[in-house]
Amino acid sequence: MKKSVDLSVTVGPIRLQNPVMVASGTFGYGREFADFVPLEKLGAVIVKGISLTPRPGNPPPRIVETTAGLINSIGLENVGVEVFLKEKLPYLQKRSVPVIVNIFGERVEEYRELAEILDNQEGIIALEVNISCPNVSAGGLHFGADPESAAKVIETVKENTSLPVMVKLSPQVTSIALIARAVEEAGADIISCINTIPAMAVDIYTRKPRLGNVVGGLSGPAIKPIALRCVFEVVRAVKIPVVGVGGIATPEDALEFLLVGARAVQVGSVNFTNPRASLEIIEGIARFLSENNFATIEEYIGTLQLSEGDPTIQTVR
Amino acid sequence: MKKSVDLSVTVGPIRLQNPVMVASGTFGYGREFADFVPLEKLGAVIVKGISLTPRPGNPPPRIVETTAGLINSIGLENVGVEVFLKEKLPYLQKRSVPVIVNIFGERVEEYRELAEILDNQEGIIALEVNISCPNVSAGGLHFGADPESAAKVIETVKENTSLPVMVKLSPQVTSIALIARAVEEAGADIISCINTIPAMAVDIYTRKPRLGNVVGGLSGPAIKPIALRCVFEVVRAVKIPVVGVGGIATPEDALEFLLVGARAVQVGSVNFTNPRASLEIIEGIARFLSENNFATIEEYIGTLQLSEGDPTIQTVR
Amino acid sequence: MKKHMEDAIILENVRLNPTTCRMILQAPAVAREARPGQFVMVRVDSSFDPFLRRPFSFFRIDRNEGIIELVYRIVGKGTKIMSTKQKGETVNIVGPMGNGFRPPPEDAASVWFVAGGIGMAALVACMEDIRLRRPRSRRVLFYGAKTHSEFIPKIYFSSLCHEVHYSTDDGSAGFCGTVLDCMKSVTGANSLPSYLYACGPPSMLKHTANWVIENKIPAQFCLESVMGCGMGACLGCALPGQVDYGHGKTRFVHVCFEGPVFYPEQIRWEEL
Amino acid sequence: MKKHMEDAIILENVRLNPTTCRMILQAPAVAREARPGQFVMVRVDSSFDPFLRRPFSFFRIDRNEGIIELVYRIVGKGTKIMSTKQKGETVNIVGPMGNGFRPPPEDAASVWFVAGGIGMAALVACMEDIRLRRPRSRRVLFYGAKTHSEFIPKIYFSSLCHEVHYSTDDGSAGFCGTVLDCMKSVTGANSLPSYLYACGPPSMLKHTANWVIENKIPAQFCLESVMGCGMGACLGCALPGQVDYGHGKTRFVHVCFEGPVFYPEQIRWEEL
Ligand SMILES: Cc1cc2nc3c(=O)[nH]c(=O)nc-3n(C[C@H](O)[C@H](O)[C@H](O)COP(=O)(O)OP(=O)(O)OC[C@H]3O[C@@H](n4cnc5c(N)ncnc54)[C@H](O)[C@@H]3O)c2cc1C
Ligand SMILES: Cc1cc2nc3c(=O)[nH]c(=O)nc-3n(C[C@H](O)[C@H](O)[C@H](O)COP(=O)(O)OP(=O)(O)OC[C@H]3O[C@@H](n4cnc5c(N)ncnc54)[C@H](O)[C@@H]3O)c2cc1C
Ligand SMILES: Cc1cc2nc3c(=O)[nH]c(=O)nc-3n(C[C@H](O)[C@H](O)[C@H](O)COP(=O)(O)O)c2cc1C
Ligand SMILES: Cc1cc2nc3c(=O)[nH]c(=O)nc-3n(C[C@H](O)[C@H](O)[C@H](O)COP(=O)(O)O)c2cc1C
Ligand code: FES
Ligand code: FES
Repeated sequence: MKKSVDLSVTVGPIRLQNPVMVASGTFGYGREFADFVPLEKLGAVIVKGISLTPRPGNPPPRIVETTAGLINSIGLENVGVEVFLKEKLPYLQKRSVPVIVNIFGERVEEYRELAEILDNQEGIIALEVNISCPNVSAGGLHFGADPESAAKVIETVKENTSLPVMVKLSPQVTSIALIARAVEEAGADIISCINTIPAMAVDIYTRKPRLGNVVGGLSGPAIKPIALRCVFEVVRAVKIPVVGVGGIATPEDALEFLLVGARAVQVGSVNFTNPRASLEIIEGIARFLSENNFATIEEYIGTLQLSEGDPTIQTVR
Repeated sequence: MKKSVDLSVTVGPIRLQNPVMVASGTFGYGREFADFVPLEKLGAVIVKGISLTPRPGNPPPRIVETTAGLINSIGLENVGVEVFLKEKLPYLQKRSVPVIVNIFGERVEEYRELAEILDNQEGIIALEVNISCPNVSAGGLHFGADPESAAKVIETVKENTSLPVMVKLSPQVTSIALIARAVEEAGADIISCINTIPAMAVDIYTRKPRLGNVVGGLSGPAIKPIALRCVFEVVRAVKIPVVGVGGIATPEDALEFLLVGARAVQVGSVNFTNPRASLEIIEGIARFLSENNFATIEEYIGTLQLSEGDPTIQTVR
Repeated sequence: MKKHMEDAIILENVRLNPTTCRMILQAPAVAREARPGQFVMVRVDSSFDPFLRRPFSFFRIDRNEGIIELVYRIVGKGTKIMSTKQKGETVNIVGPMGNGFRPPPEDAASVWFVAGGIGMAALVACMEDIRLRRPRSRRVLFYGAKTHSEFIPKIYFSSLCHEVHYSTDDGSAGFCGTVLDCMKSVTGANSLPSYLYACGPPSMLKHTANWVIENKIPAQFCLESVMGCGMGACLGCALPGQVDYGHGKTRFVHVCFEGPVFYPEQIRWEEL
Repeated sequence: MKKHMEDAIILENVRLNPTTCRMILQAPAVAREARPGQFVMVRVDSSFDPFLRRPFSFFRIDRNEGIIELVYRIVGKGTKIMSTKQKGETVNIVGPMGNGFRPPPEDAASVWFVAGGIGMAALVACMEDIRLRRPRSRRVLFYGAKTHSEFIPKIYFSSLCHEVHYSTDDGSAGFCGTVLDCMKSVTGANSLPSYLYACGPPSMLKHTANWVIENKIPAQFCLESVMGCGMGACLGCALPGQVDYGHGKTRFVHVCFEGPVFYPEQIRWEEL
């Protein structure tokens, strides 16, 4: 291996030692992976989505494997923000791991309270706002499906925290660029995409859905090409930095997202398949850049070459 | 094997000897597969998308493999309707294969002309209207992304043909149910879904897109869980019959779509992996139904059991 | 107890019956920490189809030799691939996961083991452990299966217990009926065990649980559920649990980190 | 010419050099119809990762014995899996696909074969065919590679041609430089061939095409492109072609059913 590469990146207002985070809901509260990954080596740990009060989650089965992926309908089970601060955060603080807290609510009000409570907590470097969960007041659509609702949530969160705000977008919209612009205008500091894609599985023998909740979210290598296209579209639609997530399983995958312009990535479902994946991805990125004579990762990010005649983003076939 | 099962289905105004069609663009004009599949055994052959005038298609590379799938950006290369009628259709007519012609245009006017020209041609049992291709006049969005444009196309086609009209929907919309209802109201006889999902792949070494057109459409087993969810949503949103397509590779996959309520299925990309797949799926469905004591396929279609408390379609994380 | 990921070398991978295999693995790191009732997550292949690891209980553990054994039934894609692996190849495993069986009280005179089908895999390790820890206990095995060909050979467990009662649903061997019916039939109400361990399919566990609760027999049950991570990160392995959740709501238990061994009172069996 | 799908039995699968393997297949249905220059689509595995078949040229065809041979370089996921297959296993193949090499005119006195790297696989079959059909032709092989270790052993082709000229980019064997430079260097302008066959990487073919067009040497080129179906159904294998398309537009040629063997005039080389 040639000389070492500077992997540090700035992602809007935050600075990371490397661009590899672990995705919300796939890495627990960090501690679960401590036997496999020296947590302090990660760019950041994004913890399981936190709500104002504890949530029991959806009825089982909650997971079903699909070809090169899985569908989950955990239903955002979590300990609630209080227990999180008391029982989960201290461990990460002690290990000096940069923490990003993934938050969600069913009403705008809940996002406001969460933002307030999480402000000024040691070790938390940003909030990731999940706007892809059911919004009861808007009739079953999520905040993330509608530019105005999305903007409303982000404005509220921004007004109530001094932390950088990263907004996590759903791919299940007609134009992700539109939503991205809306949350940018509402004050988002960073955009992360994508969340899981609504999906379903059924059992032809029992003739029942394979998930207690019927519908769940698809993740894993199967969705990578969709995630990459979303990131490409969002990068070109907004000025704020974008964090890529969806199906990243290898260093090469991560590099693809960086190439199209993501300033960092999140490693999700593959943590289940290979609990050391996040670490291997960091090492693999460094090796690739070194072997290809890049001194810093910045030299690589966003350098995708589009030729003269290349169409701008258009949906074909 | 027990006694034989009646596989015939009615799909709105058309009647098929079995519910297995082959998907547009994955089976050429039928003849290409004649060495592998006795064409007359298929429910129907849907031919490659036809436009008013020949189209050269997109620059290569046009295909890139992804985990459990592929992205294509063929760019709707086709011989044009005139050559189709003169050189391609006669073979299928001679073989007595029920033909469904997939049509698309860049302007509503083109759909109108195509509908007129294809009316009253022997052997054609329906038109499949692809509304997921770029619509130049609406600024890069497709007809399929907007309920009003979609309805406009369908109304026009309906006014100009006596053939049953099947409309093929794109999954890349905020609510596929909404579009489905719009085309139903516009007079569509059948809905087929899904078309490919916009996706992308890049080469981290050359730092270029892996498709000449940059963006393409994802298909194959990877997308099956998304397609199944779309079909489930559309079945519950409309009264006209739905044809399921997306990632079907085995008899079990096809049965899943039938179970959630699709009245027929289309076998697509797997034709490349296994040119006999469509035939094996027909045989496998018959075997499954026979072994599980169904006398007709009608007894199986749409019998998914949702329990009391099951949520209606909601998008969960 | 630290978890490890290691490329385990396959020392043997053979059929025990038409649908069941036994895999012997050189896996020193995992073996060192393993306890009966715990399990490993096996990556059956380096491809992403299948994508998730598969959980398997320890069938035998040899700490000194650094060897673990799995006994698995071929039921789908993953186990089919596992069954084609050859001696000398490696499989990547993560473990040990979950919590093992706890030993019965010192004075437990009679301990019953109730195995349904492939549930036997976890119980063999349990029996072996209790033979060592409670050598004076009288160990009785009830071993049920759909049909006789599903049983694993006697040699793997006959030395671990004093008595074996077979049962099959189709009557092809032993008692004809469920393992619970078998238990009820061979014993009067006055000879109930002092402790009971059970592992098997959900419906069998459910009926057995109702029976032990009714008869106030202390017991431990080894449960299964679909697993994402196997290590407490995904919350995918939830089952309906009796534990109180805030405002009087019952909540879910998580098989991988709160189980897979549970006391019967922890589970809402009626919802399983 | 009918296409067949068959489970071909692997009779041998061995390394020819560190990155190249030779696979001998019992495939009677395909062998019966196969012609040099055509190819088969190989399903490397029954899983859906990888999803698509991989195209490989016929390296040798034995119609009588029902045997075909492939020579393939390990470059990625699919070929890696192929290289691990054992004698006795089967691989599912579809073929023959595409159009083979056409023989040169009866009076072709000297025929040149220009192989770049693994492009040699298709040319060996071509040379063998032309030795039979045009026994009086003088056959000269130009065989270029990046480095000497990429060459397949001489035994596979030395009897098929009268002369072999090696070249390597790094000068580790034969002429130091491209195969085209090698051709130019060993021959004066007055000893141009009567016919030329070429197969290799795009840049090599491009330069060779320009040279043969310039020198008016009749030739055939075997091209590659990414393939979806290999049988004319997906239109995925397009390359820029010279054929007129309606209103004066050039269009695309399709490697799988219009090729893979093309005359150099059919391709828009500058856009390749
Ligand atoms: C803690 C634990 C310990 C286990 N120990 C053993 C053991 O020692 N020996 C053994 O043979 N099996 C054991 N199992 C079950 C084993 O994990 C599954 O049989 C295996 O994962 C199936 O993989 P597959 O790819 O072959 O089947 P798939 O193709 O994934 O599925 C085939 C069928 O099995 C069902 N299935 C899949 N995964 C599970 C699961 N995790 N639990 C229950 N059903 C499932 C599916 O619903 C489907 O009907 C254990 C499970 C758990 C949770
Ligand atoms: C008509 C035809 C005949 C061929 N004959 C032979 C042969 O006889 N021997 C041989 O070794 N190879 C041959 N090839 C090339 C061979 O098909 C590819 O090397 C193989 O598909 C790579 O598969 P993989 O999964 O190992 O690589 P992948 O993991 O799919 O890709 C690895 C690298 O190879 C490139 N690649 C993948 N597929 C192709 C392709 N179809 N054409 C060109 N580059 C590709 C990718 O872009 C990537 O850079 C032929 C190709 C064609 C089109
Ligand atoms: C089991 C599971 C739980 C998840 N929980 C959350 C969550 O709580 N909040 C959130 O924003 N995303 C959640 N996600 C989505 C992931 O963070 C990620 O966006 C998605 O899985 C796509 O990435 P991947 O393909 O790498 O997994 C979850 C995903 C999985 C698989
Ligand atoms: C190479 C290719 C070409 C296609 N061409 C068309 C087309 O011309 N018209 C159309 O409506 N759909 C087209 N499709 C989409 C398929 O008909 C189908 O909707 C999609 O591939 C999903 O199904 P699958 O996953 O089974 O392939 C094409 C798909 C592929 C892979
Ligand atoms: S399997 Fe992931 S938490 Fe139990
Ligand atoms: S590879 Fe499908 S048409 Fe050529």
